[in-house]
Amino acid sequence: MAKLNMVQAINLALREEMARDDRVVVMGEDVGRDGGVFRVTEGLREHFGAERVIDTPLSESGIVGAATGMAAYGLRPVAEIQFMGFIYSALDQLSAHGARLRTRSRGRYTCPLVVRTPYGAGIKAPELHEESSEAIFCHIPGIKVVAPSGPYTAKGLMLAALRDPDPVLYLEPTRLYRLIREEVPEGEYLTELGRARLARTGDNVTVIAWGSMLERVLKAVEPYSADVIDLLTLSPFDAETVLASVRKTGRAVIVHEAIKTCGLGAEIAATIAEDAILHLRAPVLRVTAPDVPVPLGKLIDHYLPTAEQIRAALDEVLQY
Amino acid sequence: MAKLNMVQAINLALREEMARDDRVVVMGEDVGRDGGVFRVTEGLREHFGAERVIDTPLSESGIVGAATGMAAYGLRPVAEIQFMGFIYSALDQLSAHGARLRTRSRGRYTCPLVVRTPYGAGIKAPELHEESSEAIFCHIPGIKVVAPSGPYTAKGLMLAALRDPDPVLYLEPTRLYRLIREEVPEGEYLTELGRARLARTGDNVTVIAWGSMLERVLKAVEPYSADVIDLLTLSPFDAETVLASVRKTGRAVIVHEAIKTCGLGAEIAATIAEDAILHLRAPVLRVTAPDVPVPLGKLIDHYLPTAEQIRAALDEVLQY
Amino acid sequence: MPNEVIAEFKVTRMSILDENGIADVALMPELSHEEIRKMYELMLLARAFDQRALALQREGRLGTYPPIMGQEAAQVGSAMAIKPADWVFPSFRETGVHLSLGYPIAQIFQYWSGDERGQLTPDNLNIFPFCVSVGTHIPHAVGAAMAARYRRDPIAVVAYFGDGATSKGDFHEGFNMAGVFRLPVVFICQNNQWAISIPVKEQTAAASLAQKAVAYGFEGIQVDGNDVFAVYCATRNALEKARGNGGPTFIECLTYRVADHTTADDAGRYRSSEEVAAWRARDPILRLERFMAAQGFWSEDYGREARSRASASMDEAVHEMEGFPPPAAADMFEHACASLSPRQTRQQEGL
Amino acid sequence: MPNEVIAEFKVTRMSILDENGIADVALMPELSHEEIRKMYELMLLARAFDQRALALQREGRLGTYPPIMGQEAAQVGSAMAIKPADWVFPSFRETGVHLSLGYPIAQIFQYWSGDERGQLTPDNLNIFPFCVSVGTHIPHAVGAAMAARYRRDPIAVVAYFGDGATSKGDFHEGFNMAGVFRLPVVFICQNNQWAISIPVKEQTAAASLAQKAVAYGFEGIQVDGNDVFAVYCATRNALEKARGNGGPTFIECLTYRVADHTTADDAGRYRSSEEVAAWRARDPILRLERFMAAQGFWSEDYGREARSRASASMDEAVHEMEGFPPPAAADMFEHACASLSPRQTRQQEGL
Ligand SMILES: Cc1ncc(C[n+]2csc(CCOP(=O)(O)OP(=O)(O)O)c2C)c(N)n1
Ligand SMILES: Cc1ncc(C[n+]2csc(CCOP(=O)(O)OP(=O)(O)O)c2C)c(N)n1
Ligand SMILES: [Mg+2]
Ligand SMILES: [Mg+2]
Repeated sequence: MAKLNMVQAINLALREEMARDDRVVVMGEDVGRDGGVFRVTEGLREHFGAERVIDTPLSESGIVGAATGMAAYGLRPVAEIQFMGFIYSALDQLSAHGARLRTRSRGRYTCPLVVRTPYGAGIKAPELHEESSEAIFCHIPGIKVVAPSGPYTAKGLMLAALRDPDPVLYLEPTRLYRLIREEVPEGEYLTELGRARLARTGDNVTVIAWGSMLERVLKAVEPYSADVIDLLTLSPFDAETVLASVRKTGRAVIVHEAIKTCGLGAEIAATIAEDAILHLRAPVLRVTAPDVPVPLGKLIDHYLPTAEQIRAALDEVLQY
Repeated sequence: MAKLNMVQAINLALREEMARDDRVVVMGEDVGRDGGVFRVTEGLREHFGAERVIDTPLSESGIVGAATGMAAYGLRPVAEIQFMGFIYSALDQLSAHGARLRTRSRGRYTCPLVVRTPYGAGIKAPELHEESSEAIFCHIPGIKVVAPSGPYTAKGLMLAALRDPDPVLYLEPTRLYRLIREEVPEGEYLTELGRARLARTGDNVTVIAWGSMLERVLKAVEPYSADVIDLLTLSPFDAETVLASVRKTGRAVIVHEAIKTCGLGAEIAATIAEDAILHLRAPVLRVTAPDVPVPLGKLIDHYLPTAEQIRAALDEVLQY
Repeated sequence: MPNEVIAEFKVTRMSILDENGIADVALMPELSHEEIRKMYELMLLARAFDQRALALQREGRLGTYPPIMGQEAAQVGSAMAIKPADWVFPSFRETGVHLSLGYPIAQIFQYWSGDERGQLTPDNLNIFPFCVSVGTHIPHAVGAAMAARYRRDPIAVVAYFGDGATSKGDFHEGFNMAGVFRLPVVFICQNNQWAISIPVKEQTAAASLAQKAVAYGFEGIQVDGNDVFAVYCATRNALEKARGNGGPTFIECLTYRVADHTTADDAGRYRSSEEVAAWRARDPILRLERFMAAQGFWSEDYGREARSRASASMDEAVHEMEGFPPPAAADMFEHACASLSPRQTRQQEGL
Repeated sequence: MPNEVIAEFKVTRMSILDENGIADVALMPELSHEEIRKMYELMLLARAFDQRALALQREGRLGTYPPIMGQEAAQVGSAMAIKPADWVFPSFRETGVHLSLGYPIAQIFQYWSGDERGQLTPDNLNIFPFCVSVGTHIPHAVGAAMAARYRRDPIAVVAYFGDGATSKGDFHEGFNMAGVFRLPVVFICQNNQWAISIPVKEQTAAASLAQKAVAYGFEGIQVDGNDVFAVYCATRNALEKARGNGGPTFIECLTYRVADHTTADDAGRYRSSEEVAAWRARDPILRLERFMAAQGFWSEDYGREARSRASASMDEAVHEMEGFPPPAAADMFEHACASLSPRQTRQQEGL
């Protein structure tokens, strides 16, 4: 079994699924000849041809809109938005159309579409290249949102997303693209959508994270006895696993790299406050980016939650 | 002092401010000759001329983008998006530009822009005419979001929004447009942004609502001894007022007409779980729309939170 | 090296049937009397639907409705050229297209009564849901055309929209992709002169909408949209071109929205009654009647009969529509997604 | 009534200085030797910036940087026609424009080093922040032009962008509004043939980008973008027209991105070295040198001297840039909004 990084793992998932299912086509800016600016689609055009690996004009809304039409027609498009900071102009297509096509057509048309996009901070790239606005998409019924935390889950989630009958937003943490190598088996394995993963178990506190924050959390919590939940699917998120852990530990800390206000951490904390309050011994803390626009490279390390901030939150809840 | 409905109150605010400040211009689809599809801008074109009350092409992104340029140049544009369901294609302009212009230009350029949009359900209009996606905008640092709950606050909030140096999204609950009449004074009064209003006081439970839900909440809570908080500014929301009340009552119920997951209710509940947990005697409940796309007219009454659902939540938290 | 001309473009207008009902025989498409009668009767059916819908709305039996009056030729003429296997992406003002393609009348009423179930397109048709969000369905048509090409399906795709839609970013992004990939898609714009209160002159500075195709490297043509034959011809030609790998075409149908924008609108606020009257005189149905009468296959009797058949269809459809049981609350969840999350399941159970 | 031609359009290309440095005297703008020298030196300055930026990036002293090499004529030629009171909306690849307008060199380096403070435009200039999100600044330019018109300010607005930007919805919505309101705005597209790996032929099926203006009812013109005189003339004419209430103009500058898209790109993956070599031979600086030499006001010595002055400016600017103290963490909050919320204040204090 090969040790792959996340770029390779996603590439492998796409490659295998394209070989298996000729409905799968890849499209977006620079996904073809260039193999994607992060090389996630490298080699696919050579292998599957320009008809299945489609370089498109610079049109984020058009890409998602056309992919929606393709999906409705019966294909399974994988549309890339080059960076999450450019997805906002496609929000209308995702929210008013992709997410609702099944409802609006009473099930006659569906939208089995995967929208891939690199997201998150820490690569010191220009403005809008380090966004983490997953909460916006988690507020749209009809779309699933997933974020792998390593190569293994990246492949499994991609395969699951590609098989899902509804639109899935697949977020690729750029900071992890080449940071972690893991054993990634060839062939089919699906990381079930809607299920979180217990990345580490402990007794005193539950830490919930996803995407690139998981790696940071795992380092930060080493001296603690903590359940660490790797959310994997951000919407619909696995409330059951979160609640079971919190009922056990009595304490919860949520870590995300998005800004605090109305981030996904709010939903998780609110769910705990609604369904596990009697088990709580401490405030539910969120360790997040501050409520400011993502800064450029020189300040990005101050923006992202740090291991110290995570530990400070753990220490605080453990006081109770 | 005249009794006005909300349409008239907003119209009055615009009229007064346009007379006072020639930087204020109104723009959007059908805002001029037609006076807006809800007549909110009625008579303004006749009074202030076509140069200040600008009928635009059908271009939501272009409207907000152009308004951003106007604001940067020194005007104070009020841009209308005809219904909130059509604002998604302007999200990129709001989020990547309007909200960040101050940051990106290091304060050299600012964006004193008001984006008005009718929002919310209950008028049995076609698809996308009854959206309530305020949480998306509350997750964007650099934008303020407000929602009046009646004619009086509608005028005060509009004046405050028009004076604010940063972008403000001003949400107009369509269901209330002509439902409530209140005394609305002529002349200047500002409803301070960032401050909630105690619409009713009580001892046992805190109910938080805004926009069109406030009216419903006030009816529902009549038999209870409840603090009812009218949020007014949704972002940044008045956590201090919410927390003070919850510390007093020990119970909180949040009511909104948006879907539950990642709605603004989540942020409020999370804030309570973070900062007032030791005072809580009961789970923090949310009474919201279900996690499905807004249905058409025949089902809308089942979608919107009802007085019965609100009472059921109150009864539940009061058991503790 | 003075300024060198690197490209030249012409925009043309096609018309066949003039306002007096006289057709240019050289351009006249080969249509049997029966086919022309079918066009005529579909136009009457569309008009009857409109009238009935307005009446029902006034009585509170229907929600907001966008009438098509004046646009029957543009809708019926184009739809008659569409084959059953083709895919159609309508906006919200294409009742005439739906009726021509055989969409169940009762379901159209049902949709405008606020019941999503009206959107369930019968299996034998490939019509996308009504699209209220102006212009945003254009990329879907483009994507379907890409998929059809990929599948080697010998079909074409048609997208309908209004003059207002031409200002939307999605119009541009969709058109541009259609050009780049030379897709089998036909874009039909009903330029009915108004987007609610915005006249087309304030929608764009372009002298015609057809010329917008120049920007995308494919053909644009203007047709007299009240001339059912010209619309039919232009659409048929464009569809044949599309099926034959000739790429996209943009057809601008010059027509007029004779009624209010919707039942919630009052067009008197923004346009003159003279303008409306002038266009009423160019009524597409009247024009076709004159043609048929001159050709000897229209009579007062036939007209009356055809109208009353249309009206009877409406009686029947309204009856059917009003017999539909109201949707259950749980129906909101029915098609929200393929399988509900635990939270959604609880929400559905809690209704 | 055969198909009637309702409109005709021509797209022209302007060029003055050919590849051998020979100018068409009839078209040659009135420019003094001093002014031409200034153009030349600014082009050298831009090239020097590029080279320095690439070197710094390789050494890890600068972040991702988008070189402009090959586009100096398009940038300097157009910027020389801009007046200080005009407003300029750049994309991210207009170093030559910034330099020509007198933007502090150290700040441009600072910006690309990942320090937002590089964006603070000096008070005497009206340059909007670099816009990385392709094409989305076009509506801002349109809005500024609306505001300038409203204020009766006798200025014009210029927006710069690339060929890729022409596919964005915001390009369309902005252009259309500019046409409708006949605004004092000049749109300058540097068609450098590539949008990262997408060649312009795959960006649009239109034979020229200039013809896209037909869709908006205003003039579009193509110029040889490596011909500094043609670019200057076209821009000056368009700006004068704009200031004189003649409405918008779209200028397509045909040029080439000789280097990689950015320092993070490898253009060798998607284009041939022959293509690049052919365009290198059309170098805009070389062309101007030839002209100046033939006219007798360029010499090897002067060229060397000018280059070394440009290089010295870079030394100085880099030194200045590297002397800037790093931003403090709290700086993130500095311009987030006019006044911080209580939560933001706590967050800032907690840093
Ligand atoms: C994206 C969007 N913006 C605004 C609206 C509100 N609205 C509904 S129809 C309409 C005008 C549409 O004009 P046009 O495209 O010419 O179609 P017509 O109504 O004339 O058939 C507007 C502004 C909408 N439905 N969608
Ligand atoms: C809206 C948006 N989509 C995608 C990108 C990623 N991206 C950066 S530059 C670029 C190509 C731009 O091409 P062009 O407009 O021709 O400008 P050039 O780079 O050639 O100067 C792309 C796709 C972006 N910055 N913004
Ligand atoms: Mg119209
Ligand atoms: Mg380019």
